[in-house]
Amino acid sequence: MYKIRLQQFEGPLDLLLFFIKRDELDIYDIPISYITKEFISYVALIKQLDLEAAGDFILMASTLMQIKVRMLLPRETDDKGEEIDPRADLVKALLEYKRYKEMTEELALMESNQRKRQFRGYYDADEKEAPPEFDALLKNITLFDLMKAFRKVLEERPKGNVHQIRKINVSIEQQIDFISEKIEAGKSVKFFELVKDMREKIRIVVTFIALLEMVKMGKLGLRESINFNDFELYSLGNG
Amino acid sequence: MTSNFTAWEMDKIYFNIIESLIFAADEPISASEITKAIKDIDGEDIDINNKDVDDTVNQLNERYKESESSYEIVRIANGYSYATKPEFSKYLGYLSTEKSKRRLSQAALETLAIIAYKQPITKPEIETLRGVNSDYMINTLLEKNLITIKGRAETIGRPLLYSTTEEFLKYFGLNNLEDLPKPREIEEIMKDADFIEQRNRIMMNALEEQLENEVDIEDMEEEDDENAVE
Amino acid sequence: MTSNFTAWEMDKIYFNIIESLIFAADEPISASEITKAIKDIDGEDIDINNKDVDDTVNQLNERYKESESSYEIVRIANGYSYATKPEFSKYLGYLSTEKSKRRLSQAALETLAIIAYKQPITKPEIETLRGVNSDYMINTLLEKNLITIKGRAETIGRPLLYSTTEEFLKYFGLNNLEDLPKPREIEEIMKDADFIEQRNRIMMNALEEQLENEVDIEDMEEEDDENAVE
Repeated sequence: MYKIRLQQFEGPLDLLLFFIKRDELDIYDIPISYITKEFISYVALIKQLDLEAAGDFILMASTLMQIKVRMLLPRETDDKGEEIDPRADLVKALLEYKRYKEMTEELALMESNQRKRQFRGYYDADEKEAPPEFDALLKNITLFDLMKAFRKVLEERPKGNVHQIRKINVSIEQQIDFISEKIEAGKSVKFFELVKDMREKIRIVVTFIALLEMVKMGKLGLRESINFNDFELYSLGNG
Repeated sequence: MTSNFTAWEMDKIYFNIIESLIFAADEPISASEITKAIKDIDGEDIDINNKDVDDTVNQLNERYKESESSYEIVRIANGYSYATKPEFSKYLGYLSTEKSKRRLSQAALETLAIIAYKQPITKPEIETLRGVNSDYMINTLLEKNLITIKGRAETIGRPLLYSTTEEFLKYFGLNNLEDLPKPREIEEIMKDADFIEQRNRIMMNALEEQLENEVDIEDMEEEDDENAVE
Repeated sequence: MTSNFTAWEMDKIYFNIIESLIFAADEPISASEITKAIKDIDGEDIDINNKDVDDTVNQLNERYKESESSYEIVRIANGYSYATKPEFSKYLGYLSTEKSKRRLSQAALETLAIIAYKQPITKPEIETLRGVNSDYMINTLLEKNLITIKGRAETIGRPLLYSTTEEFLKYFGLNNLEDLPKPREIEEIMKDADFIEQRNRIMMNALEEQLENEVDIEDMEEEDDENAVE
């Protein structure tokens, strides 16, 4: 019993191969009228549904009919005077297609095998030390970049009661301590992360100045972050 | 005489299953998720509880310690996860840096694409297309030698013009700029992808139904044929 | 007297560093990336080469085998990667319903097979071989990063050329393209009269896939059927 699953027909060649297999036809001596009839009844189905995909099938149907007609005519001959079988090109295409169809099965098998394997799933627990100074990376960060990231922070800081006048007690020394706390030896912190919760412009400004101060003192290194507008601070450990 | 736990402990297979679950999980996985996974697959009556899982994790770590593995299982965020030991952190840090250096960020790629297709182009034009300030992107691309400055535009202010470099062609395996995929070609490949998929699904369902009906009839006819042959 | 290699071999630390680098890399990492990382961190004069790395991987896998680990190092996509052993797939499948992508469709596999064996290949060539328009399939494979555009053909119209990617190798568990099984020669297929055997293979495949993929759907359908019968 043949349960036809249409998903398996990837096109007219596939359908022809199916007929050949199903009816155990000789691929080198395809009964062209028979197979054309089978094929056309299938195409009729597709056309009935008025589908765009019918195009490839209709093209093949006309090829088949053309072959059918040529079969009835006296055979053409090639350069060497040998008769040309009107089906030759079709057979060649079918065999070539069949070849890749077989490789498709091989790929499906490899796919199944590989699906039985899983790669490691979660990597975040790995401790990754900030690399020592790599010139290439540091070169990418200029004071201008720093200013730009700073400006972006000012633009994107949480909107709150910005106009409310309050006196904010914050000193550069305090912010140096604050930054030092945030970057214990070996760890790094992103600038945006550092100032994320600061609602007052002045606090961010002071933090930024503190940061520059620490760079000058050699307590702090800066490097490019994956996010191009941000940068990372890391301790140079001698502070 | 043997307690349930000991009986279970003998069952080497769960030792490995727990190991592989922690290894492959996308997030730290909890003891109860592990017992649930095992019970769902092997049956509710499998005698394993969260304590067993935790004991197994200890035993696994013992094993890793003995064999001087470079990793171990850590307990974080209410779950277990593998972690490489901290002494290797500088090598791993190096690797991740290498990777981020290699990767062109989406924004950089966007900028590069605009320059590639619209060259020579000025910064204001790039920024109009992207809708954002592109100084940083342009600088990065200049530094990576993927773009270069090709004179100045004749417009007001005579802004700099940017073009792609030989390096750019090499990076993308192109012989020359004409080899860049044309927007028309991209569109041809991308056209109506969703529509085609939808349509295929509908077509397949409809055709399958119809053919199955026909096949039933054909089957009967074929059976007749076979009978005739035999 | 001791050769350099032996001297290096003694150095347990690199054994562990190699282990940790492979373990922590979220993409297959090559022997040369490993040696480069080690030399860049510890100095150019460190005596380690790609062969040493490969030997170490063999030794590590020996160790995992002895300790009956549930994972091992596989050689894939021109590099090394840790992966669970196939026998635990049942439990892991449960874990990752979300992650486990759907299998590729028959049409996608077919298109991919043609590209893999004929690369670099143009769309018209693919379509001649398949006998159908392949825009959608090419788009799908591009989106999944299994193929990529690799320049243009020198033929009329200079159509784009497609090739497979590293991701393709990874997806099929191949180390490189030479690992692809060789397609049969046309002559061989010609000699092969028994299309019936072929058909059986295809049906087995279909069956396996059905069992694996459509269990959920068919369960529901069967329930419906049963309900209908009862």
